Amino acid sequence: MSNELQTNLRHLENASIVDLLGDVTATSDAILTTAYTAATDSGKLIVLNFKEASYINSAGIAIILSLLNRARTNGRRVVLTSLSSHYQKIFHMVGLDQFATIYESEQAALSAAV
Amino acid sequence: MSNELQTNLRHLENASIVDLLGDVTATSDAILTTAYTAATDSGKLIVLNFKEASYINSAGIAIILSLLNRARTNGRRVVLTSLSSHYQKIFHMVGLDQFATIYESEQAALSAAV
Amino acid sequence: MTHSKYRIELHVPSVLGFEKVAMDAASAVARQMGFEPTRVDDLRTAVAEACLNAMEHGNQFAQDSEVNVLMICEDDRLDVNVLDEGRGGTAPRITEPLTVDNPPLGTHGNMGMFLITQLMDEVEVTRLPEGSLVRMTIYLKHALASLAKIGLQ
Amino acid sequence: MTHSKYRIELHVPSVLGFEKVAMDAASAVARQMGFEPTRVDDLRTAVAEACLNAMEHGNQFAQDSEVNVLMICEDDRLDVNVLDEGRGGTAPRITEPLTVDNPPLGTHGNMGMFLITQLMDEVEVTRLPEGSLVRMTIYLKHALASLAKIGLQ
Ligand SMILES: Nc1ncnc2c1ncn2[C@@H]1O[C@H](COP(=O)(O)OP(=O)(O)O)[C@@H](O)[C@H]1O
Ligand SMILES: Nc1ncnc2c1ncn2[C@@H]1O[C@H](COP(=O)(O)OP(=O)(O)O)[C@@H](O)[C@H]1O
Repeated sequence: MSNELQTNLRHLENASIVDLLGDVTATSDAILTTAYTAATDSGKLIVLNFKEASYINSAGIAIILSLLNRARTNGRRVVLTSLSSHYQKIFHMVGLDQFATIYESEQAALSAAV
Repeated sequence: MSNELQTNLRHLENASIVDLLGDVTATSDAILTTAYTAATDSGKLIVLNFKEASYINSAGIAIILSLLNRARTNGRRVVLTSLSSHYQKIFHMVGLDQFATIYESEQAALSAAV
Repeated sequence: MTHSKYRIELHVPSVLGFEKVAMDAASAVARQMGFEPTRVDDLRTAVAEACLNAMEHGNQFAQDSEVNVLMICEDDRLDVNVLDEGRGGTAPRITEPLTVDNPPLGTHGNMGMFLITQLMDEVEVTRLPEGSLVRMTIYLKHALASLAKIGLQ
Repeated sequence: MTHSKYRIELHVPSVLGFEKVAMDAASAVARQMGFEPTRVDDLRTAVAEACLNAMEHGNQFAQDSEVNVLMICEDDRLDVNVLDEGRGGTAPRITEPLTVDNPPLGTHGNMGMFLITQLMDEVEVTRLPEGSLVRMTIYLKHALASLAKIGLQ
Protein backbone atom coordinates (compact mmCIF):
# COMPACT_ATOMS: atom_id res chain seq x y z
CA MET A 1 0.00 0.00 0.00
CA SER A 2 1.15 3.46 -0.80
CA ASN A 3 0.94 5.43 2.36
CA GLU A 4 1.65 2.74 4.96
CA LEU A 5 2.38 4.21 8.40
CA GLN A 6 5.93 4.94 9.43
CA THR A 7 7.02 6.25 12.79
CA ASN A 8 9.86 8.40 13.98
CA LEU A 9 10.91 8.49 17.63
CA ARG A 10 12.44 11.61 19.16
CA HIS A 11 13.68 11.66 22.75
CA LEU A 12 13.43 15.15 24.26
CA GLU A 13 14.39 16.16 27.76
CA ASN A 14 10.95 15.62 29.24
CA ALA A 15 9.10 13.64 26.63
CA SER A 16 9.39 11.00 23.96
CA ILE A 17 7.73 12.06 20.76
CA VAL A 18 6.35 9.53 18.31
CA ASP A 19 5.78 11.13 14.92
CA LEU A 20 3.13 9.26 12.93
CA LEU A 21 3.85 9.54 9.22
CA GLY A 22 1.23 8.17 6.84
CA ASP A 23 -2.12 6.44 7.27
CA VAL A 24 -3.32 5.15 10.63
CA THR A 25 -5.37 2.09 9.68
CA ALA A 26 -5.85 -1.64 10.36
CA THR A 27 -2.34 -2.36 9.12
CA SER A 28 -0.69 0.07 11.56
CA ASP A 29 -0.95 -2.18 14.63
CA ALA A 30 2.54 -3.71 14.67
CA ILE A 31 4.40 -0.51 13.87
CA LEU A 32 2.42 1.52 16.43
CA THR A 33 3.02 -1.08 19.13
CA THR A 34 6.74 -1.17 18.37
CA ALA A 35 6.97 2.61 18.45
CA TYR A 36 5.01 2.78 21.70
CA THR A 37 7.21 0.17 23.33
CA ALA A 38 10.36 1.99 22.27
CA ALA A 39 8.97 5.30 23.52
CA THR A 40 7.89 3.86 26.83
CA ASP A 41 11.48 2.76 27.64
CA SER A 42 12.41 6.33 28.48
CA GLY A 43 9.82 6.52 31.24
CA LYS A 44 8.88 10.01 30.11
CA LEU A 45 5.67 11.52 28.82
CA ILE A 46 4.74 10.03 25.43
CA VAL A 47 3.52 12.44 22.77
CA LEU A 48 1.80 10.96 19.72
CA ASN A 49 2.25 13.52 16.97
CA PHE A 50 -0.38 13.27 14.21
CA LYS A 51 0.89 16.18 12.15
CA GLU A 52 1.72 13.97 9.15
CA ALA A 53 -1.18 11.54 9.56
CA SER A 54 -3.72 12.69 7.00
CA TYR A 55 -5.94 9.60 7.00
CA ILE A 56 -7.06 7.91 10.21
CA ASN A 57 -9.89 5.39 10.07
CA SER A 58 -11.92 3.50 12.68
CA ALA A 59 -9.44 0.61 12.76
CA GLY A 60 -6.64 3.09 13.43
CA ILE A 61 -8.66 4.68 16.22
CA ALA A 62 -9.28 1.22 17.72
CA ILE A 63 -5.53 0.62 17.78
CA ILE A 64 -4.93 3.95 19.50
CA LEU A 65 -7.61 3.07 22.08
CA SER A 66 -5.86 -0.20 22.89
CA LEU A 67 -2.57 1.62 23.14
CA LEU A 68 -4.03 4.15 25.59
CA ASN A 69 -5.43 1.27 27.61
CA ARG A 70 -2.01 -0.37 27.78
CA ALA A 71 -0.41 2.93 28.75
CA ARG A 72 -2.86 3.32 31.61
CA THR A 73 -2.14 -0.21 32.82
CA ASN A 74 1.59 0.55 32.72
CA GLY A 75 1.17 3.92 34.40
CA ARG A 76 2.45 5.81 31.37
CA ARG A 77 1.10 9.20 30.35
CA VAL A 78 0.24 9.67 26.67
CA VAL A 79 -0.97 12.87 25.00
CA LEU A 80 -1.87 13.58 21.38
CA THR A 81 -0.91 16.58 19.24
CA SER A 82 -1.37 18.23 15.89
CA LEU A 83 -4.56 16.49 14.83
CA SER A 84 -6.48 18.33 12.09
CA SER A 85 -9.69 19.90 13.31
CA HIS A 86 -11.59 17.14 11.53
CA TYR A 87 -9.84 14.38 13.46
CA GLN A 88 -10.08 16.34 16.71
CA LYS A 89 -13.83 16.27 16.14
CA ILE A 90 -13.79 12.54 15.33
CA PHE A 91 -11.68 11.70 18.41
CA HIS A 92 -14.12 13.71 20.49
CA MET A 93 -17.12 11.92 18.94
CA VAL A 94 -15.80 8.49 19.90
CA GLY A 95 -14.85 9.76 23.37
CA LEU A 96 -11.15 9.25 22.96
CA ASP A 97 -10.35 12.74 24.26
CA GLN A 98 -11.65 11.67 27.67
CA PHE A 99 -8.63 9.42 28.05
CA ALA A 100 -5.85 11.43 26.45
CA THR A 101 -5.47 15.19 26.22
CA ILE A 102 -5.30 16.54 22.68
CA TYR A 103 -3.02 19.55 22.13
CA GLU A 104 -2.98 21.79 19.08
CA SER A 105 0.76 21.55 18.59
CA GLU A 106 3.81 19.75 19.87
CA GLN A 107 4.91 22.98 21.51
CA ALA A 108 1.60 23.29 23.34
CA ALA A 109 1.82 19.69 24.49
CA LEU A 110 5.34 20.12 25.80
CA SER A 111 4.72 23.33 27.70
CA ALA A 112 1.40 22.25 29.17
CA ALA A 113 2.01 18.61 29.82
CA VAL A 114 5.58 18.34 31.07
CA MET B 1 -19.77 24.79 -10.36
CA SER B 2 -17.71 24.83 -7.27
CA ASN B 3 -14.40 26.35 -8.14
CA GLU B 4 -15.36 28.79 -10.92
CA LEU B 5 -12.54 31.23 -11.74
CA GLN B 6 -12.42 34.59 -10.01
CA THR B 7 -9.88 37.30 -10.69
CA ASN B 8 -8.32 40.01 -8.61
CA LEU B 9 -6.59 42.99 -10.21
CA ARG B 10 -3.70 44.75 -8.47
CA HIS B 11 -2.11 47.86 -9.92
CA LEU B 12 1.55 48.13 -8.89
CA GLU B 13 3.95 50.86 -9.90
CA ASN B 14 5.29 49.08 -12.96
CA ALA B 15 2.83 46.28 -13.56
CA SER B 16 -0.79 45.23 -13.36
CA ILE B 17 -1.18 41.88 -11.69
CA VAL B 18 -4.14 39.63 -12.45
CA ASP B 19 -4.51 36.97 -9.76
CA LEU B 20 -6.34 33.92 -11.08
CA LEU B 21 -8.27 32.25 -8.29
CA GLY B 22 -9.90 28.92 -9.08
CA ASP B 23 -10.14 26.71 -12.15
CA VAL B 24 -9.04 27.90 -15.59
CA THR B 25 -11.41 26.07 -17.93
CA ALA B 26 -13.89 26.53 -20.79
CA THR B 27 -16.10 28.69 -18.61
CA SER B 28 -13.32 31.14 -17.74
CA ASP B 29 -13.41 33.04 -21.06
CA ALA B 30 -15.58 36.03 -20.11
CA ILE B 31 -13.97 36.65 -16.74
CA LEU B 32 -10.43 36.35 -18.14
CA THR B 33 -11.23 38.74 -20.98
CA THR B 34 -12.75 41.25 -18.58
CA ALA B 35 -9.74 41.03 -16.27
CA TYR B 36 -7.33 41.39 -19.18
CA THR B 37 -9.16 44.42 -20.52
CA ALA B 38 -9.15 46.08 -17.12
CA ALA B 39 -5.46 45.32 -16.66
CA THR B 40 -4.54 46.61 -20.10
CA ASP B 41 -5.97 50.06 -19.31
CA SER B 42 -2.95 50.87 -17.23
CA GLY B 43 -0.61 50.44 -20.16
CA LYS B 44 1.85 48.59 -17.91
CA LEU B 45 3.24 45.09 -17.97
CA ILE B 46 0.52 42.51 -17.30
CA VAL B 47 1.35 39.67 -14.93
CA LEU B 48 -0.98 36.67 -14.89
CA ASN B 49 -0.53 35.10 -11.47
CA PHE B 50 -1.47 31.39 -11.38
CA LYS B 51 -0.61 30.83 -7.72
CA GLU B 52 -4.21 29.99 -6.78
CA ALA B 53 -5.12 28.21 -10.02
CA SER B 54 -4.85 24.55 -9.16
CA TYR B 55 -6.71 23.14 -12.18
CA ILE B 56 -6.02 24.34 -15.70
CA ASN B 57 -7.32 22.31 -18.63
CA SER B 58 -6.86 22.45 -22.39
CA ALA B 59 -9.81 24.81 -22.83
CA GLY B 60 -8.26 27.15 -20.27
CA ILE B 61 -4.94 27.01 -22.09
CA ALA B 62 -6.72 27.81 -25.36
CA ILE B 63 -8.23 30.92 -23.75
CA ILE B 64 -4.82 32.03 -22.51
CA LEU B 65 -3.38 31.53 -26.01
CA SER B 66 -6.06 33.78 -27.50
CA LEU B 67 -5.38 36.34 -24.81
CA LEU B 68 -1.65 36.32 -25.57
CA ASN B 69 -2.47 36.75 -29.25
CA ARG B 70 -4.66 39.76 -28.48
CA ALA B 71 -1.94 41.21 -26.26
CA ARG B 72 0.57 40.92 -29.07
CA THR B 73 -1.81 42.63 -31.49
CA ASN B 74 -2.29 45.45 -28.98
CA GLY B 75 1.42 45.70 -28.25
CA ARG B 76 0.95 44.72 -24.61
CA ARG B 77 3.47 42.64 -22.72
CA VAL B 78 2.14 39.69 -20.68
CA VAL B 79 4.14 37.37 -18.43
CA LEU B 80 3.02 34.41 -16.32
CA THR B 81 4.00 33.58 -12.75
CA SER B 82 3.66 31.02 -9.99
CA LEU B 83 2.60 28.05 -12.08
CA SER B 84 3.14 24.69 -10.36
CA SER B 85 5.95 22.66 -11.89
CA HIS B 86 3.32 20.41 -13.47
CA TYR B 87 1.66 23.29 -15.32
CA GLN B 88 5.02 24.79 -16.26
CA LYS B 89 5.71 21.47 -17.96
CA ILE B 90 2.29 21.46 -19.65
CA PHE B 91 2.67 25.07 -20.87
CA HIS B 92 6.06 24.12 -22.24
CA MET B 93 4.66 21.03 -24.00
CA VAL B 94 2.07 23.05 -25.88
CA GLY B 95 4.67 25.70 -26.72
CA LEU B 96 3.00 28.47 -24.79
CA ASP B 97 6.25 29.47 -23.10
CA GLN B 98 7.60 30.59 -26.48
CA PHE B 99 5.15 33.47 -26.42
CA ALA B 100 5.13 34.50 -22.78
CA THR B 101 7.90 34.22 -20.21
CA ILE B 102 7.03 32.11 -17.19
CA TYR B 103 8.50 33.25 -13.86
CA GLU B 104 8.66 31.20 -10.68
CA SER B 105 7.17 33.93 -8.51
CA GLU B 106 5.56 37.33 -8.72
CA GLN B 107 8.72 38.80 -7.22
CA ALA B 108 10.87 37.21 -9.90
CA ALA B 109 8.54 38.47 -12.61
CA LEU B 110 8.60 42.01 -11.27
CA SER B 111 12.36 42.26 -10.85
CA ALA B 112 13.20 40.61 -14.15
CA ALA B 113 10.50 41.94 -16.39
CA VAL B 114 9.95 45.54 -15.38
CA MET C 1 -25.21 24.78 -11.04
CA THR C 2 -28.37 22.78 -10.85
CA HIS C 3 -27.43 19.37 -9.61
CA SER C 4 -30.73 17.73 -10.14
CA LYS C 5 -30.18 14.09 -10.55
CA TYR C 6 -26.60 13.72 -11.58
CA ARG C 7 -25.56 10.13 -11.08
CA ILE C 8 -22.00 8.95 -10.41
CA GLU C 9 -21.26 5.27 -10.04
CA LEU C 10 -18.07 3.72 -8.76
CA HIS C 11 -16.98 0.12 -8.25
CA VAL C 12 -13.90 -0.72 -6.20
CA PRO C 13 -12.43 -4.09 -5.27
CA SER C 14 -12.66 -5.36 -1.67
CA VAL C 15 -9.06 -4.52 -0.89
CA LEU C 16 -7.97 -2.29 1.98
CA GLY C 17 -6.77 1.01 0.63
CA PHE C 18 -9.26 1.23 -2.22
CA GLU C 19 -11.75 2.92 0.09
CA LYS C 20 -9.58 5.98 -0.55
CA VAL C 21 -10.65 5.95 -4.18
CA ALA C 22 -14.25 6.20 -3.03
CA MET C 23 -13.33 8.92 -0.51
CA ASP C 24 -11.63 11.01 -3.17
CA ALA C 25 -14.38 10.50 -5.74
CA ALA C 26 -17.06 11.42 -3.19
CA SER C 27 -15.21 14.50 -2.06
CA ALA C 28 -14.74 15.64 -5.66
CA VAL C 29 -18.49 15.31 -6.17
CA ALA C 30 -19.25 17.18 -2.95
CA ARG C 31 -16.81 20.00 -3.75
CA GLN C 32 -18.33 20.25 -7.20
CA MET C 33 -21.73 20.74 -5.58
CA GLY C 34 -20.33 23.48 -3.35
CA PHE C 35 -20.18 21.71 0.00
CA GLU C 36 -17.89 23.40 2.53
CA PRO C 37 -14.53 21.81 3.39
CA THR C 38 -15.65 20.65 6.83
CA ARG C 39 -18.64 18.85 5.35
CA VAL C 40 -16.43 17.34 2.68
CA ASP C 41 -14.20 15.97 5.45
CA ASP C 42 -17.25 14.51 7.21
CA LEU C 43 -18.29 12.82 3.99
CA ARG C 44 -14.77 11.48 3.39
CA THR C 45 -14.74 9.71 6.74
CA ALA C 46 -18.29 8.38 6.37
CA VAL C 47 -17.66 7.03 2.87
CA ALA C 48 -14.41 5.41 3.94
CA GLU C 49 -16.07 3.67 6.89
CA ALA C 50 -19.03 2.47 4.82
CA CYS C 51 -16.67 1.07 2.18
CA LEU C 52 -14.43 -0.61 4.76
CA ASN C 53 -17.47 -2.31 6.32
CA ALA C 54 -18.72 -3.37 2.89
CA MET C 55 -15.31 -4.86 2.02
CA GLU C 56 -14.87 -6.67 5.31
CA HIS C 57 -18.28 -7.55 6.75
CA GLY C 58 -20.30 -7.45 3.54
CA ASN C 59 -17.85 -9.02 1.10
CA GLN C 60 -15.57 -10.94 3.48
CA PHE C 61 -12.70 -9.49 1.42
CA ALA C 62 -13.57 -12.03 -1.30
CA GLN C 63 -11.20 -11.65 -4.18
CA ASP C 64 -13.77 -11.23 -6.92
CA SER C 65 -16.10 -9.06 -4.87
CA GLU C 66 -16.77 -5.36 -5.37
CA VAL C 67 -18.11 -2.46 -3.42
CA ASN C 68 -20.57 -0.38 -5.41
CA VAL C 69 -20.80 3.32 -4.59
CA LEU C 70 -23.68 5.17 -6.21
CA MET C 71 -23.84 8.93 -5.71
CA ILE C 72 -26.88 10.99 -6.60
CA CYS C 73 -26.61 14.78 -6.68
CA GLU C 74 -29.88 16.53 -6.03
CA ASP C 75 -30.47 20.28 -5.86
CA ASP C 76 -30.39 20.30 -2.10
CA ARG C 77 -28.38 17.22 -1.17
CA LEU C 78 -25.98 14.45 -2.01
CA ASP C 79 -26.94 10.81 -1.50
CA VAL C 80 -24.14 8.27 -1.31
CA ASN C 81 -25.26 4.64 -1.51
CA VAL C 82 -22.72 1.99 -0.56
CA LEU C 83 -23.76 -1.51 -1.58
CA ASP C 84 -21.96 -4.77 -0.86
CA GLU C 85 -22.58 -8.38 -1.84
CA GLY C 86 -23.96 -9.59 1.47
CA ARG C 87 -21.54 -12.49 1.81
CA GLY C 88 -21.30 -12.31 5.61
CA GLY C 89 -23.86 -13.45 8.12
CA THR C 90 -24.25 -9.98 9.62
CA ALA C 91 -26.00 -6.74 8.71
CA PRO C 92 -24.80 -3.20 9.44
CA ARG C 93 -25.77 -2.22 12.97
CA ILE C 94 -25.15 0.89 15.00
CA THR C 95 -23.67 0.34 18.44
CA GLU C 96 -21.88 2.41 21.07
CA PRO C 97 -18.18 2.71 20.34
CA LEU C 98 -15.79 0.90 22.67
CA THR C 99 -13.69 3.01 25.03
CA VAL C 100 -10.34 2.88 26.77
CA ASP C 101 -12.13 1.26 29.74
CA ASN C 102 -13.30 -1.54 27.49
CA PRO C 103 -10.85 -1.47 24.63
CA PRO C 104 -11.14 -3.36 21.36
CA LEU C 105 -9.05 -6.51 21.14
CA GLY C 106 -8.24 -6.11 17.48
CA THR C 107 -9.15 -3.30 15.16
CA HIS C 108 -12.91 -3.36 15.68
CA GLY C 109 -14.17 -0.72 18.01
CA ASN C 110 -17.76 -0.42 16.76
CA MET C 111 -16.82 2.99 15.54
CA GLY C 112 -17.57 2.84 11.83
CA MET C 113 -21.37 2.86 11.84
CA PHE C 114 -21.39 5.15 14.86
CA LEU C 115 -19.26 7.75 13.09
CA ILE C 116 -21.33 7.50 9.92
CA THR C 117 -24.52 8.32 11.80
CA GLN C 118 -22.83 11.15 13.68
CA LEU C 119 -21.31 12.75 10.59
CA MET C 120 -24.09 12.41 8.03
CA ASP C 121 -27.46 14.17 8.05
CA GLU C 122 -29.40 10.99 7.29
CA VAL C 123 -28.41 7.34 7.26
CA GLU C 124 -30.58 4.47 6.09
CA VAL C 125 -29.57 0.82 6.24
CA THR C 126 -31.39 -1.62 3.97
CA ARG C 127 -30.89 -5.34 3.56
CA LEU C 128 -31.40 -6.04 -0.15
CA PRO C 129 -31.40 -9.50 -1.77
CA GLU C 130 -27.99 -8.73 -3.29
CA GLY C 131 -26.41 -7.32 -0.15
CA SER C 132 -26.45 -4.54 2.41
CA LEU C 133 -27.10 -0.97 1.34
CA VAL C 134 -25.99 1.95 3.47
CA ARG C 135 -27.46 5.21 2.20
CA MET C 136 -25.90 8.39 3.54
CA THR C 137 -27.25 11.86 2.84
CA ILE C 138 -25.81 15.31 3.40
CA TYR C 139 -27.71 18.49 2.70
CA LEU C 140 -26.23 21.63 1.22
CA LYS C 141 -28.08 23.75 3.74
CA HIS C 142 -27.60 22.73 7.33
CA ALA C 143 -31.01 24.15 8.24
CA LEU C 144 -32.71 21.69 5.92
CA ALA C 145 -30.59 18.93 7.37
CA SER C 146 -31.74 19.70 10.89
CA LEU C 147 -35.37 19.67 9.81
CA ALA C 148 -34.81 16.38 8.04
CA LYS C 149 -33.17 14.90 11.10
CA ILE C 150 -36.21 15.59 13.26
CA GLY C 151 -38.49 14.32 10.50
CA LEU C 152 -40.05 17.62 9.36
CA GLN C 153 -38.69 17.50 5.83
CA MET D 1 1.23 -4.72 -2.66
CA THR D 2 0.56 -6.89 -5.67
CA HIS D 3 -1.77 -4.99 -7.91
CA SER D 4 -2.47 -7.75 -10.31
CA LYS D 5 -5.75 -7.09 -11.93
CA TYR D 6 -7.57 -4.82 -9.62
CA ARG D 7 -10.46 -3.26 -11.47
CA ILE D 8 -12.03 0.11 -10.65
CA GLU D 9 -14.98 1.35 -12.66
CA LEU D 10 -16.43 4.84 -12.65
CA HIS D 11 -19.33 6.44 -14.50
CA VAL D 12 -19.75 10.21 -14.58
CA PRO D 13 -22.36 12.34 -16.35
CA SER D 14 -21.36 14.43 -19.39
CA VAL D 15 -21.29 17.65 -17.44
CA LEU D 16 -18.29 19.96 -17.27
CA GLY D 17 -16.70 19.73 -13.86
CA PHE D 18 -17.36 16.03 -13.36
CA GLU D 19 -14.08 15.21 -15.08
CA LYS D 20 -12.60 16.21 -11.72
CA VAL D 21 -14.26 13.20 -10.11
CA ALA D 22 -12.44 10.98 -12.60
CA MET D 23 -9.18 12.87 -12.00
CA ASP D 24 -9.42 12.42 -8.27
CA ALA D 25 -10.42 8.77 -8.48
CA ALA D 26 -7.59 8.02 -10.91
CA SER D 27 -5.04 9.81 -8.78
CA ALA D 28 -6.19 7.91 -5.69
CA VAL D 29 -5.67 4.66 -7.58
CA ALA D 30 -2.25 5.75 -8.83
CA ARG D 31 -1.11 6.89 -5.38
CA GLN D 32 -2.33 3.61 -3.95
CA MET D 33 -0.12 1.80 -6.45
CA GLY D 34 2.85 3.91 -5.43
CA PHE D 35 3.20 6.22 -8.42
CA GLU D 36 5.27 9.34 -7.72
CA PRO D 37 3.52 12.71 -7.37
CA THR D 38 4.75 14.00 -10.74
CA ARG D 39 3.35 10.95 -12.51
CA VAL D 40 0.10 11.30 -10.61
CA ASP D 41 -0.14 14.88 -11.89
CA ASP D 42 0.49 13.67 -15.44
CA LEU D 43 -2.28 11.14 -15.06
CA ARG D 44 -4.65 13.75 -13.62
CA THR D 45 -4.29 15.96 -16.67
CA ALA D 46 -4.55 13.07 -19.14
CA VAL D 47 -7.68 11.66 -17.48
CA ALA D 48 -9.31 15.09 -17.34
CA GLU D 49 -8.65 15.70 -21.03
CA ALA D 50 -9.89 12.27 -22.08
CA CYS D 51 -13.08 12.74 -20.07
CA LEU D 52 -13.66 16.26 -21.42
CA ASN D 53 -13.33 14.95 -24.98
CA ALA D 54 -15.66 12.06 -24.21
CA MET D 55 -18.26 14.44 -22.74
CA GLU D 56 -18.07 16.94 -25.57
CA HIS D 57 -17.06 15.18 -28.77
CA GLY D 58 -18.13 11.66 -27.86
CA ASN D 59 -21.36 12.35 -26.01
CA GLN D 60 -22.25 15.80 -27.36
CA PHE D 61 -23.00 16.73 -23.74
CA ALA D 62 -26.23 14.71 -24.08
CA GLN D 63 -28.13 14.88 -20.83
CA ASP D 64 -28.55 11.17 -20.30
CA SER D 65 -25.07 10.23 -21.50
CA GLU D 66 -22.20 8.95 -19.36
CA VAL D 67 -18.47 8.69 -19.54
CA ASN D 68 -17.20 5.32 -18.42
CA VAL D 69 -13.75 5.19 -16.85
CA LEU D 70 -12.35 1.71 -16.32
CA MET D 71 -9.04 1.43 -14.48
CA ILE D 72 -7.02 -1.77 -14.36
CA CYS D 73 -4.12 -2.05 -11.92
CA GLU D 74 -1.45 -4.49 -13.04
CA ASP D 75 1.79 -5.29 -11.24
CA ASP D 76 3.80 -3.01 -13.48
CA ARG D 77 1.28 -0.51 -14.77
CA LEU D 78 -2.05 1.25 -14.60
CA ASP D 79 -4.41 1.23 -17.59
CA VAL D 80 -7.12 3.86 -17.69
CA ASN D 81 -9.81 3.28 -20.30
CA VAL D 82 -12.13 6.19 -21.10
CA LEU D 83 -15.17 5.18 -23.11
CA ASP D 84 -17.88 7.42 -24.52
CA GLU D 85 -21.13 6.78 -26.39
CA GLY D 86 -19.93 7.77 -29.85
CA ARG D 87 -22.74 10.25 -30.48
CA GLY D 88 -20.61 12.66 -32.52
CA GLY D 89 -19.44 12.25 -36.10
CA THR D 90 -15.77 12.39 -35.15
CA ALA D 91 -13.19 10.10 -33.62
CA PRO D 92 -10.31 11.06 -31.33
CA ARG D 93 -7.37 12.27 -33.39
CA ILE D 94 -3.99 13.60 -32.42
CA THR D 95 -3.01 16.89 -34.03
CA GLU D 96 -0.45 19.62 -33.43
CA PRO D 97 -1.65 22.12 -30.84
CA LEU D 98 -2.51 25.61 -32.03
CA THR D 99 -0.17 28.44 -31.07
CA VAL D 100 -0.27 32.16 -30.41
CA ASP D 101 0.52 32.67 -34.12
CA ASN D 102 -2.58 30.75 -35.05
CA PRO D 103 -4.72 30.99 -31.95
CA PRO D 104 -7.89 29.05 -31.25
CA LEU D 105 -11.11 30.97 -31.87
CA GLY D 106 -12.95 29.38 -28.99
CA THR D 107 -11.72 26.95 -26.42
CA HIS D 108 -10.44 24.26 -28.81
CA GLY D 109 -6.73 24.32 -29.30
CA ASN D 110 -6.18 20.67 -30.30
CA MET D 111 -4.36 20.29 -27.05
CA GLY D 112 -6.25 17.52 -25.30
CA MET D 113 -5.18 14.51 -27.33
CA PHE D 114 -1.72 16.00 -27.81
CA LEU D 115 -1.19 16.34 -24.06
CA ILE D 116 -2.53 12.85 -23.41
CA THR D 117 0.03 11.33 -25.77
CA GLN D 118 2.82 13.45 -24.32
CA LEU D 119 2.02 12.63 -20.71
CA MET D 120 1.16 8.93 -20.85
CA ASP D 121 3.52 6.07 -21.63
CA GLU D 122 1.13 4.44 -24.09
CA VAL D 123 -2.10 5.64 -25.70
CA GLU D 124 -4.39 3.57 -27.87
CA VAL D 125 -7.52 4.89 -29.56
CA THR D 126 -10.17 2.39 -30.61
CA ARG D 127 -13.47 2.96 -32.30
CA LEU D 128 -15.88 0.46 -30.75
CA PRO D 129 -19.49 -0.09 -31.81
CA GLU D 130 -20.64 1.63 -28.62
CA GLY D 131 -18.28 4.59 -28.83
CA SER D 132 -14.69 5.74 -28.75
CA LEU D 133 -12.25 4.18 -26.34
CA VAL D 134 -9.09 5.97 -25.30
CA ARG D 135 -6.76 3.68 -23.40
CA MET D 136 -3.93 5.31 -21.49
CA THR D 137 -1.17 3.41 -19.74
CA ILE D 138 1.48 4.49 -17.27
CA TYR D 139 4.18 2.17 -15.98
CA LEU D 140 5.46 2.11 -12.43
CA LYS D 141 9.03 1.88 -13.68
CA HIS D 142 10.00 4.52 -16.18
CA ALA D 143 12.57 2.19 -17.75
CA LEU D 144 9.83 -0.26 -18.71
CA ALA D 145 7.83 2.63 -20.07
CA SER D 146 10.63 3.72 -22.36
CA LEU D 147 11.08 0.19 -23.67
CA ALA D 148 7.35 -0.04 -24.26
CA LYS D 149 7.35 3.28 -26.11
CA ILE D 150 9.90 2.08 -28.61
CA GLY D 151 8.09 -1.22 -28.94
CA LEU D 152 10.53 -3.52 -27.14
CA GLN D 153 8.18 -4.54 -24.39
N1 LIG E 1 -21.71 -3.85 5.26
C1 LIG E 1 -21.92 -4.67 6.30
N2 LIG E 1 -22.35 -5.93 6.09
C2 LIG E 1 -22.55 -6.78 7.13
N3 LIG E 1 -22.37 -6.42 8.41
C3 LIG E 1 -21.97 -5.17 8.70
C4 LIG E 1 -21.72 -4.24 7.66
N4 LIG E 1 -21.32 -3.07 8.24
C5 LIG E 1 -21.31 -3.29 9.56
N5 LIG E 1 -21.71 -4.55 9.86
C6 LIG E 1 -21.87 -5.13 11.21
O1 LIG E 1 -22.05 -4.07 12.13
C7 LIG E 1 -21.02 -4.11 13.14
C8 LIG E 1 -20.63 -2.70 13.55
O2 LIG E 1 -19.96 -2.06 12.50
P1 LIG E 1 -18.98 -0.87 12.83
O3 LIG E 1 -19.68 0.09 13.73
O4 LIG E 1 -18.53 -0.28 11.55
O5 LIG E 1 -17.78 -1.49 13.65
P2 LIG E 1 -16.63 -2.52 13.25
O6 LIG E 1 -16.57 -2.59 11.75
O7 LIG E 1 -15.42 -1.92 13.86
O8 LIG E 1 -17.02 -3.83 13.87
C9 LIG E 1 -19.89 -4.92 12.51
O9 LIG E 1 -19.10 -5.53 13.47
C10 LIG E 1 -20.66 -5.93 11.66
O10 LIG E 1 -21.11 -7.00 12.41
N1 LIG F 1 -13.93 11.11 -27.54
C1 LIG F 1 -13.97 11.66 -28.77
N2 LIG F 1 -14.98 11.37 -29.63
C2 LIG F 1 -15.02 11.90 -30.86
N3 LIG F 1 -14.11 12.78 -31.33
C3 LIG F 1 -13.08 13.12 -30.54
C4 LIG F 1 -12.95 12.58 -29.21
N4 LIG F 1 -11.83 13.10 -28.68
C5 LIG F 1 -11.29 13.91 -29.59
N5 LIG F 1 -12.04 13.92 -30.73
C6 LIG F 1 -11.73 14.66 -31.98
O1 LIG F 1 -10.35 14.95 -31.98
C7 LIG F 1 -10.14 16.37 -32.05
C8 LIG F 1 -8.90 16.76 -31.27
O2 LIG F 1 -9.13 16.59 -29.90
P1 LIG F 1 -8.28 17.42 -28.86
O3 LIG F 1 -6.85 17.30 -29.22
O4 LIG F 1 -8.63 16.96 -27.50
O5 LIG F 1 -8.67 18.94 -29.09
P2 LIG F 1 -10.04 19.72 -28.84
O6 LIG F 1 -10.91 18.91 -27.96
O7 LIG F 1 -9.57 20.99 -28.21
O8 LIG F 1 -10.64 19.95 -30.20
C9 LIG F 1 -11.43 16.99 -31.55
O9 LIG F 1 -11.63 18.27 -32.08
C10 LIG F 1 -12.46 15.99 -32.05
O10 LIG F 1 -12.80 16.22 -33.39
